[in-house]
This record gives sequence, structure tokens and C-alpha cells, in this order.
Amino acid sequence: MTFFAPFTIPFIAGALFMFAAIFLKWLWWTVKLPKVDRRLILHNFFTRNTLVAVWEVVRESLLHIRIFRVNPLLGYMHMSLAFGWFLLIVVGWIETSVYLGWEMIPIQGHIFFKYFTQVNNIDAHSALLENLMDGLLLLVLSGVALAWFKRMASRAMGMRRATKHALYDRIALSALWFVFPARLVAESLTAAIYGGGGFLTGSLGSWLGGVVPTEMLALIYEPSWWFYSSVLGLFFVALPFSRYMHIFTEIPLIFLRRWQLRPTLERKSYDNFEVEACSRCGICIDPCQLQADLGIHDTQSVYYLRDRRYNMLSLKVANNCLMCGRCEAVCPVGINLTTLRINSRAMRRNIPHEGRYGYLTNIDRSSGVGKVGYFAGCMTSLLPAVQRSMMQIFNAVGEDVWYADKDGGVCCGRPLMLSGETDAARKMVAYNTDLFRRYEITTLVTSCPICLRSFRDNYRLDGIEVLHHSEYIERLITEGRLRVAAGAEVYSYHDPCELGRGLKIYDSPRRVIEAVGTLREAEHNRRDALCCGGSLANTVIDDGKQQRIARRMTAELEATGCDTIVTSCPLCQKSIARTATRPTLDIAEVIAQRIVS
Amino acid sequence: MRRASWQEYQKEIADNKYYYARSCIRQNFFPGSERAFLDILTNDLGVDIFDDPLHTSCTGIGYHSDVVPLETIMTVVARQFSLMAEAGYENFISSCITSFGIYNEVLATWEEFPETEERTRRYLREATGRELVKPRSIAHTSDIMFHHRHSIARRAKRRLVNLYTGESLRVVEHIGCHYAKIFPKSGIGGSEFPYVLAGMIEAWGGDVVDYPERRHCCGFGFRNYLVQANRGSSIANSHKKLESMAPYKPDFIVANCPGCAMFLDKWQYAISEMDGTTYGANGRGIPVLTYEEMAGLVLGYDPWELGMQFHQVDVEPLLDKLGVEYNPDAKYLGRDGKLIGRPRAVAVNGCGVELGLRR
Amino acid sequence: MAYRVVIVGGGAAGMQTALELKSRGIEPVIVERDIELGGKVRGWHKLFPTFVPASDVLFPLAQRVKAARVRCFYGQEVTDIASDGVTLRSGERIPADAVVMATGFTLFDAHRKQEYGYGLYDNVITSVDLERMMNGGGVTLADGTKPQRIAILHCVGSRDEKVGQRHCSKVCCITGVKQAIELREMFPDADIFNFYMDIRMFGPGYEELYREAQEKYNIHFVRGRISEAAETIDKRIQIKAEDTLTGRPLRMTIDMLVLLVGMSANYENEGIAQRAGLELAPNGYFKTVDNFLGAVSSNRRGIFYAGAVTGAKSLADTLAEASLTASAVDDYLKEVFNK
Amino acid sequence: MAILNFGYAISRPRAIDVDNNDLRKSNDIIAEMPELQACIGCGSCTASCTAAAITDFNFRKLHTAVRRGEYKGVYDELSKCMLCGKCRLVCPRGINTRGLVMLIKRKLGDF
Repeated sequence: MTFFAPFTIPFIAGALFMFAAIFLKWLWWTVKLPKVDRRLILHNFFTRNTLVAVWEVVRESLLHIRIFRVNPLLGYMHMSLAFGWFLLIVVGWIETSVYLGWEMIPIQGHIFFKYFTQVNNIDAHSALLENLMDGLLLLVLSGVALAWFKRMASRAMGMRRATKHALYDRIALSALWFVFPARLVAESLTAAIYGGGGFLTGSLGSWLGGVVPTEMLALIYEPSWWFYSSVLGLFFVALPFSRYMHIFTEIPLIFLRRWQLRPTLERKSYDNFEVEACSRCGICIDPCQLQADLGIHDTQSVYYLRDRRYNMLSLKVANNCLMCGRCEAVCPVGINLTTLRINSRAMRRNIPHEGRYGYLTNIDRSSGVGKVGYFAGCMTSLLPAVQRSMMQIFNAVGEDVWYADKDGGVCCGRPLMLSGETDAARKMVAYNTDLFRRYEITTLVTSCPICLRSFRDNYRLDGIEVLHHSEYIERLITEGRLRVAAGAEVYSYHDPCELGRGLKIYDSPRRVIEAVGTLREAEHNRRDALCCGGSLANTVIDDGKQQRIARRMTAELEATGCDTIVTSCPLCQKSIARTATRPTLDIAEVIAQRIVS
Repeated sequence: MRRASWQEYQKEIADNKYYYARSCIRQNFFPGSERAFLDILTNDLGVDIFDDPLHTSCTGIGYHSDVVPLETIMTVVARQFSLMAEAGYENFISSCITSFGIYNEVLATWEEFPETEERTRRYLREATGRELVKPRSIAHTSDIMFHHRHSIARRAKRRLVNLYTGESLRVVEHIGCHYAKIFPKSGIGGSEFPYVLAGMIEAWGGDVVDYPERRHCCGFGFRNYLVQANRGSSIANSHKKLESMAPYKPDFIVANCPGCAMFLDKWQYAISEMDGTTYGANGRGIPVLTYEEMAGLVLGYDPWELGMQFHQVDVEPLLDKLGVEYNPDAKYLGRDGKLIGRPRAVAVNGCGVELGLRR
Repeated sequence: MAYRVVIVGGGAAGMQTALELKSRGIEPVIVERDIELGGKVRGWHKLFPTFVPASDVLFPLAQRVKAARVRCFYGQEVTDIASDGVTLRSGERIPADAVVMATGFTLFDAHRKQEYGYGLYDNVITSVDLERMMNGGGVTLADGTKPQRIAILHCVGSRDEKVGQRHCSKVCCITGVKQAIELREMFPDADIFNFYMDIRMFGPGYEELYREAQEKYNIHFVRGRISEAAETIDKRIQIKAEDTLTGRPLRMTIDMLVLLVGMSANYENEGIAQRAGLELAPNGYFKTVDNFLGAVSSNRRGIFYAGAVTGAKSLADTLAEASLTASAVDDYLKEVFNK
Repeated sequence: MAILNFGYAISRPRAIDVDNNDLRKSNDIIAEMPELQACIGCGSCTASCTAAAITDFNFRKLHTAVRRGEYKGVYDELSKCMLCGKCRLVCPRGINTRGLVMLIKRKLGDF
């Protein structure tokens, strides 16, 4: 038996090229991993995590469960293409095995089996298998049809905008669109001339046999297989350089992630796995408020990752992001979008000279004595009512408090990190850490979620419990140390991005508010909460645009019919207060008003 | 001057009978100029001018350097005035711009704060037994020269014209800051466009150069120069002026202030030594004259009699343009006919010495 | 028989007052020193902050005055006024039942700020000269070339003790912004610098225009007053100022210096006031009874004011005030003569 | 010619010399963020500045100097900024001050 025909050459060449390219990429990325990451792999390799990863690969790389959750139709599209194709390969292999036994045949023998059955006169007429294969082909074709449809009308797919693609992707995408229709045509023609085929190719074949003259069928038979092989080959060649690389990148990514590898503020080889695992599904576009409120269409995570991957990332795209985390929250691949963005900002950082921030030495503006430290944060100093309320609360419970920055302190460093100046930020981190250590505090309360996030994520404050003031107040109430009077006031609460999606603190502020009044949730809340637009992470949009973002968010809060808007971030409060028509308070102010002495 | 507005700033200048107050700097650095002033007024114009050996420094430099208190300088000024009255004069003329500023300032202070005048009278009486008599008029000697400019023009032996080209000489005039910047009404033409020197230049056939930094200070500035640490600032001001006037290729600079004439002249040497820049033709400096020297040359005085050998920047190229006859060998001869010494040859100074050797 | 009111001055204030009086059945008589109506707005190019051509305001006004057949004396100067009439320089007397002073203001003479070299250097011009140039053949330097760098100096003859002008002329800031934008449109590649002490943008749309000038038209605003201007050898102008926001002196050479000249009180005000027993404000403008209900009344009954004769005013304010004046005159006539 | 040492040098003028300053960088910066021109010099940024509270950092002076083409030392001075963003919250003209700090540093700095 022969399993070679000239038309298979494009396929064979393409497939060989693709597997070589993928292998080299994986190898290169793995070799370049920093020592810490490699140690993590070794440490976690023989653990349950690996098994969990395998299961996750099945769920996410094949079935795309997470996309299903966002949008079933979109999920079906991804699943039909990925899982359908996978089954086509698997069932195709079973099919050949059924007819030929366990004989080893070349891979093109499996792929172009229909062709080679004729060449080798293999008697292959299992109706079950033929119908199964046709069913799978139909499944994949339905996915392709949906993909076409999505291009044409993305709104129907539950997305306001479809992804715009780079050139490499257009080649791969076009090839992919033709792969399965080409297969359908080739197999149907085979059925038309030689008979056989399942409900799809068989029926189409007998219809073609009826309407198309035999000579004509004979004339286009060979070219149809050439076409099928060629588009497959083309797709394979383009794949490693196109977004379809995600098919083969997501798998190692799932393992690496289960082995506890994470991106950091500095770029490293691991980032490649995350960046190339993006399928550019575009799910991240819709939640982006820059897109929804401002009509900015070039900076969303999908474009950012694309630009970064092809080394055409502009500083403006890197910087034009609120880092609210709304995209990260819905990303079906679970890419750490904000961290990646920060570290690509860091790549273009200034090289700080030795004397930079030399003025931080010998500065101590703290006051008071106590084991509990209060760090108001820079922004809070523009909201004296928040500080005063915190002092009232501290007084009410008789807490001895050390005030780190009552008279203005040193920034926590997160704003610098958000701008990519990581090394500069370390000077603030060192300064503040030293300050906290020197005063031997055991609890650190801050009313700024930005500071809180850096204290938890970027500081090493072992032995010091770091609390957001909402958590602290919640604890005081739960422990009975602080007594508050409930009232008839109706509040709506805005989740600050850094506090909510950033640190997963959703319940504490809600429980605190519910202790004194009624809480009504806005349309978008908790994980879906909107950003106030004032984010420090974005240095591109101007004041007017910030306000537009804030206004829409504020309108949602006001639509709850609340009396008062509550938030727990000074920056959010500033953004809301300038666009709101009703009072906007920090959670500390709400509580301070309700203290029962 | 294109501007006629100087006529809005006029002042009464007496025609005759002047009491002459000398300048400390000029007596030391331009003794020929003060001599020439007296000669021109007495011999050429036949005016009565009294050069009183009893009067002293006005102590203005000390005052502006914070070493002489106000009360002291007022008393010194009061003494000069009473000396004038004793000599039978009432038109006080000062050879120095600093002094001129001081006299005006003291008189204005007495006017505004009569108690200071009373106090000064008392001090003067107690210290010298003299009575203060205020002058009828105060003028700077350049005002006097301006006042008589047309008489001088009538007696002129030559005009400020380049003999080789027949064109008027381009003259940069520089007015001392204290001439009119303190009291615009005290100067002819006011503080923005003073006319006192421009009037002479125009009357005697020259062209006045109006350049962007014309109003800028020469940089002397008392403490700016007197304290060595500040001298860089002092020279920077002259530097700025010279840079600004250079494109106009002036034939000479004339100043009415002792310090200005001295610094615009001597800083040219310092600048050429410090960064090699010279501002005149042929790599030389721009000659800096006093208005008496200018008047003296117009009236046909001998340049060495006028004391022009005291200049840092050589004046010979200018003398040649004007067609002044002079004896090069007599330049450094003293009154007794013996050589008084020759300065080291440098870029701005050293006519008759090969230029090539210096650069 | 209708009451007769003599309006001294046929500028915007005078014309508007006349029209209002006429519509109230009172006979206005305008005495204008010039040979035609229009006052200071004549020859002006465009009005701030909307860039409406000045002629779009002036022509309709003059047309209406003509249509209303208001009696006008041209080329006649009023030397004395009283509540029962005015006396012309010719000695002729025009009797009236009330008199409105609408003689406006005098432009500050930029020659008085000698240090800026107006009249001495070719390319130092005033804001008024610039308007005339824009209205005429266009803006060029004296040699016909285009300016590459232009400075506009605010507060020339305003808020300046040195020339006895303590008051703010109110309209120059916005005029400076307007002219900067106009210059930018004429010379897109030129650098334009506005030197100011304070920017006073009190009217509707002014602040917005200021901001537009900064952001959209890239006009440089330097907080510092130019201290002196001098001509360079190539006939450009060297200016010196302090950039007070950096606390350092600043010097630069420019091709054109535009002096935003302020409004001065008329020189004649003093004599007229003295003889008529009217009070003058310290800055030489006529003083009104108060700033509120008596904002158009003099201390002499029967003598009223309209427009910039009582202080610097924009054209919009002047027109509004003129109507107020007419109403006050009407009330006065009813009160005095109908009793 | 030997340069003589008189114990002093000709002082550099303190004036901002707009004629000789290179305004290209300044023009670049303004073109990228025209809102910089909208500064009215109120000083709110400096008054609220976290860094200015503990050092002599003055953003208003620095960006004004940059607009006049005076770049010397500005990069190093701007490095004192902690980017905390208070200034942006207080600016009456809504200027994106943090963006400006980063832009000016980028234009004057080492990348």
C-alpha cells in the first residue's frame, strides 16, 4: 500500500515546519526561564498540581468552559473548532486503525485517508465511522460558519467589537477558514466519483454525481485534494507566528501556572507563555471602559498583547490603560494582564541615578505612639474628613495609634510601579518598611487601597498585619469594640479597583455599611464593578476623559436610588464627588457619623 | 536721535559761574579730562568756574558699599554746599555721576524728610561751624558741556568725521546709571533715551549708535566690582554691552561717568585676556573716551595733553581717522620729557608693536 | 411736544442711548466731535470673544440711528454741559431737558511708555494699529515681510502707577487673547508670546477662549511684564522681562511687539466736570452716584452717563448700559416735568 | 594665548535666552501634550506635592523652564517626583500632570 501522493507535500512540509517551530519556541522559552521559575517547576512537577493541570487542559484547551460562561455561542464556536478538530484527528486515527489494524502508516495517510482508500482499494465502508466523521466535520464547519458570522456581526455574539488582526493572523485565519470547506469538497468529490461517504459527504457526493458531468468531476478531483493539503500546509506554516500559536501555548501555560509560576514587575521568559497564549478572542474588549466610554479602540489587552508579541508596542498603548482589571477578570485564558502591562512599562523605565530620592534619608514625619499604625496615603491628605473620621474611630475604641503621615509622608511607591519605575519605587518601599519597623507596629491600617495593594504585594512586612480601614472597622464592629447605630440611610457602594479586583476585598466594606444602613448594589458590582476613571495607572487620557468615565459609573450608583454614595478609596471618592449629584462619603466618614459612645 | 522725546526732559542749566566738584576716580584715572574741562570752559568758552581745593570726596563709593552711613554723607554733602556759598557761587556742578546722584538724592531726601535736613544742619554746624546753604542749581559737568555744545561746535577745529571715508563716526554713548535712572527728571532726555551725550555727538558731527543694550549698566555697580567674588558679574555686564554694540562697528565709545569710562575700557583688556575676544577693528579694542576728551579733540587739543595715553585701549586708530596729529614717541613721555614707562603689549593696547607676536 | 435730550458723543453708547430714547418718544440729539458716528469701534476688525466683525454691530446701529432720523451735529465739540443743555466750542448753545455724557475714553498713548519704543522702532505697534492693519491690507512687518516671532504685551497704560493709570482697562486681556489667535491664524509657523501680569477673563466665553489660545493655538503665556524693548541691528526688537514663574530674567528677540493699550479717561473730563460741578473718580473718569441703582446718574440731576465715560467697559457692557441710561433719563423727565 | 587668571570669570547671564535656547524638545513636548500650555501658574501642584513637602522640588518652575527651552538639570529635578498624583487632583485646569512628568522625563532623559 502507498500512502504518498504529490499533493500531500504541502501538508507534510507545513506540519513538519510547524512542529519544529513550536518545539524550538518552547525550548527557547523554557531555557530562558529564570532560576526561581525552573526551581518551581522541579518542586511542583511530581505533585497533584500536574494532574489538575491535565484536567484543566481538557476543560480549557479543548472544551473552553470559561468562554462558555461568558457567552455560550462564543464558547460553542471555540469548542467546535478546538474539540471538533481534535476529535476529527482522534476518530480519523481510530478509523484508519479499524480498517488497517494497528499498522503504522504515515500521518498523511490518516489525514487524507479518504483519498488513499481509493488509491489502495481499501474496503472502508463502516457507516458508523463515516457518519461519525461527517458529524464531526459538520461540528467543525458549524464553528467555522460561526467564525465567519462573528466577523460580520460580532454584536450577535454578545460582543460589541471583534478583534482587529495583524497580517500573520490574516493569513492563518484565511487558511483556517478554507481548511474544512476544502476537506468537505475533496471528500464529497471522492464520494461522487467512487461512492461511499457518510450523511454529509456521501449525500453531497451523490448530488454532485447527479449534476456534474463525470469528466468534470475527474478533472477537479485531484486539484481539490491539492487545495485541501495546501491550505492545511499554509495554516501550519503561519500558525507559530499567528495567534493560533495560542493552541499550543495554552497547554504549557496551564502546567506552568499550576506549578505556581507567575509574571512579575520585571519581564521574564515566562511572560512569553502568557503573551502567546492569548487567542485574541476579544472578550477583554467589551469590559474595557476606555472602549465603552471613550471609544478608544487600540489599547485593550488583546491589542496590547498582540503589539507586545510582534514587538510593535508603543508607549502610548502600554500606558493607555486604567489597570482596573476588568479585562483580567474575564480573560478565559487567565492571563495576568495588568502585571504584564506593568512590566512592559518597566522595560522603558528611566535608569535612576544614584542620588535619586536621596532626600528620603533622615526624614520622619510620623507622630503618636501605638502598636497600630495608620497610613493615610498621599491622596487621603486631600480629604481631611477621612483622616478625621479615622481619628474619631480610633478615639472611640481607645486605640493607641502611630500616625505615619499625618503631616504628609512618603509615597508608598505603587504609583511609580504602575508607571514602570520599579527600581525607583523600591526606594519608597525601603523607606516606608524601615519606618514601620522602627516604630515596631504590629498592625498597619491604611485608608488608601493603592497603598494597601503595595503593602500586601510589594512590601515584606512579616509580623505586621496590613489592613484596609474597611477591614479594620469591620473587625472593630464584629468584636464589639465599636458600637454603631443603624439608620434608615440607603447607601450604594463603589468597589475601588485596587481593593476589589486587586485584593478581593468585597465583603468587608459591605458588612460595614450594612451595620449602619441599607446597601443597594449598582448594576456592575464586586468583580464587575466599574472603574472611576481616576486611576493612577493611566497617564494618557486627559481630565475630560477621566470625567466621562466617572460620570457613567456615578450614574449607575445613583440609579440605585441611594441617598449617599460610599466608597473606600480617596482617589475614587474624588472622581465620584466631582460627577455625582448626591453626597459621596468614605466608609470611615459613614461610620464616624454613626458611632454610639 | 530719532526720538524727540528728550525735549520732555529738560532742566535749568546755568550759563556761567560754576562751582566745580571733582571726581575721585577721574582724578586718579583720567586727570587729563578734568583739566581739559576746566581749560575748555575757562579758555575756550570764557566761563567762570571755580575749582575749590577745599572740597572733599562726596564719599559716594563708601556710601554705596555700606561703609559710610547716610548721616555722614549728608553732612559731607552739606559741607560741599556751604563751601560753595562761602566761595560766592550757587551753581554746583559735579564731575562724577555717582556724586551727581548723591547730591540729587540728598537734596530730594531733605525735601521729602525735612527733619533730615535739620539734623544735617546741626551736624554740619557742630562738626565744622558752617551753615548749610543749598545750591540754586545742580548739574553734572556733562550737562554743562551739553549746554555749551553749540559754542564748542562753532570753535571746532574738526568734526567727528572719518577722514578716510568722509562719513560721520559711529559713536556709542554710555550714560552712567545714576545720571537719570534714579531721578529721570534730573537728566537731559530722561532715563530711557538720555540725550546729554547724544546731543554733543550730533552737534559735533558724529552718528549716535542705538544698540539693544544701550541702557544697560557698565557693570561697575560698586559691590559688584569692589568685592572680588562678584567681579565675574561686573565684567559680564560690560561683556553683554560690548557683544551687543559690536555688530554696529562703533568707532569709539564715549561715557559721562568715571566708572563707566574706566570699566568699558579696562574690561576690554580683561575680556581679551580671558577669552580672547576683542570688539574693535583689526582685533583691537574700541577706544573709550570721556566727553571732555571728545570735546578736546574737536577743539584741537593734543591727545597726550588730554591724558589719552592713560587709556587701556589704544586711541591712535581713532586719532588717525579724525586726522589728529600726534607724536607717537611722545605718548609715554612725562612732563619732564622722560619716559614714564610703557604698558605690556596686548591685543587692545600696543600700537606700533607687531600684532602677530601677540596672537 | 417731545422732551429733548442732548447726547454728547456718537459712539456705540451715544447711538444706543439715542435709539432707546427715541423709542420712548423722547427726542435725542447727538453731538459728535468727529465727522461721522461710530466712535472707537470704527476701524476695529473683529470683536472678542466671538470674532464677529465690528462692522456687523456698528453698521446696523448707525443705520437705525439714520432711519430713526436722530438729529446729529458732526464735527462739533462740547465744551460745557449743564442739565438744561450744552455749549459747543463755537459758542452755540443747544438747550435740552436732560444731557447724557457718552464721550467714552481716550486710548492710552503708547509713546508715554518710552521704554517700549513705540514710534521709535518700526515694528512696535499697538493693539489698535493691529486691528487697523487686519481691517486694511493685512499684517506685515514694516518691510513687508512676515513676522516669525511676535510678542503681545498686556497692561500698557493699565494698572501702571508710573503713567498715572491705576485702573484695569478690562478689555485688553481678552483682546490680547483674541489678537494672538488671529495672528496665529495668519502666521501658523510663528511663535506668539503673551506677556502678562494677570489674566482677567471676566466675561462669558472669555476663559474658554483663553484656554483655547493656550491649548489649541499654542500661544505661549509668560507671566512677566516686559521692562524694555530695544532695536537690534537687523531691525528686530530685543525685549527683556522676568519670567516670574521660574523667577529668572528672560530675554528674547522678536519681529513684532504688540502693545495692548489701555483706556484712559478723556483729558477734557476735568474741565467739563469742574465747570458743571460734576464729580470725577480719582482715575479721571466721571463718577456715578453709586455702582448699583445710580450707576448711570451723575451727582447733578439731569446729567447722565452712558458707556466708558465712567470707566473702562467692553462694547457689550456699553450697549447694555446705554439702554439703562435711556430708562433713567425717561424716569427723570417724567418725575421732573409731569408733576 | 595664555588665558590669564584674574581670580574670577565672566559670569554666565542668568537670563532665559529664548533666542539661543533650543526649543525643539520643548515644542515636541507641547505638541504631544498641548494641555501643558494651559498652566496658569497657580502653584497648586507644588503646594500639594508630596515631594515638595520634604525637598525643594517645584514642578511648576520645572515645566515652565522646559517650555522656555531651559532643560539643564530638569531631568534630575523631575526624578524627585514620586508620581503620587496629588497634583493631578488639585490642578484647576485639569492638566494631566503625571503624564507630563513622564513625558518630560522621557524627552529629556535617557530613553
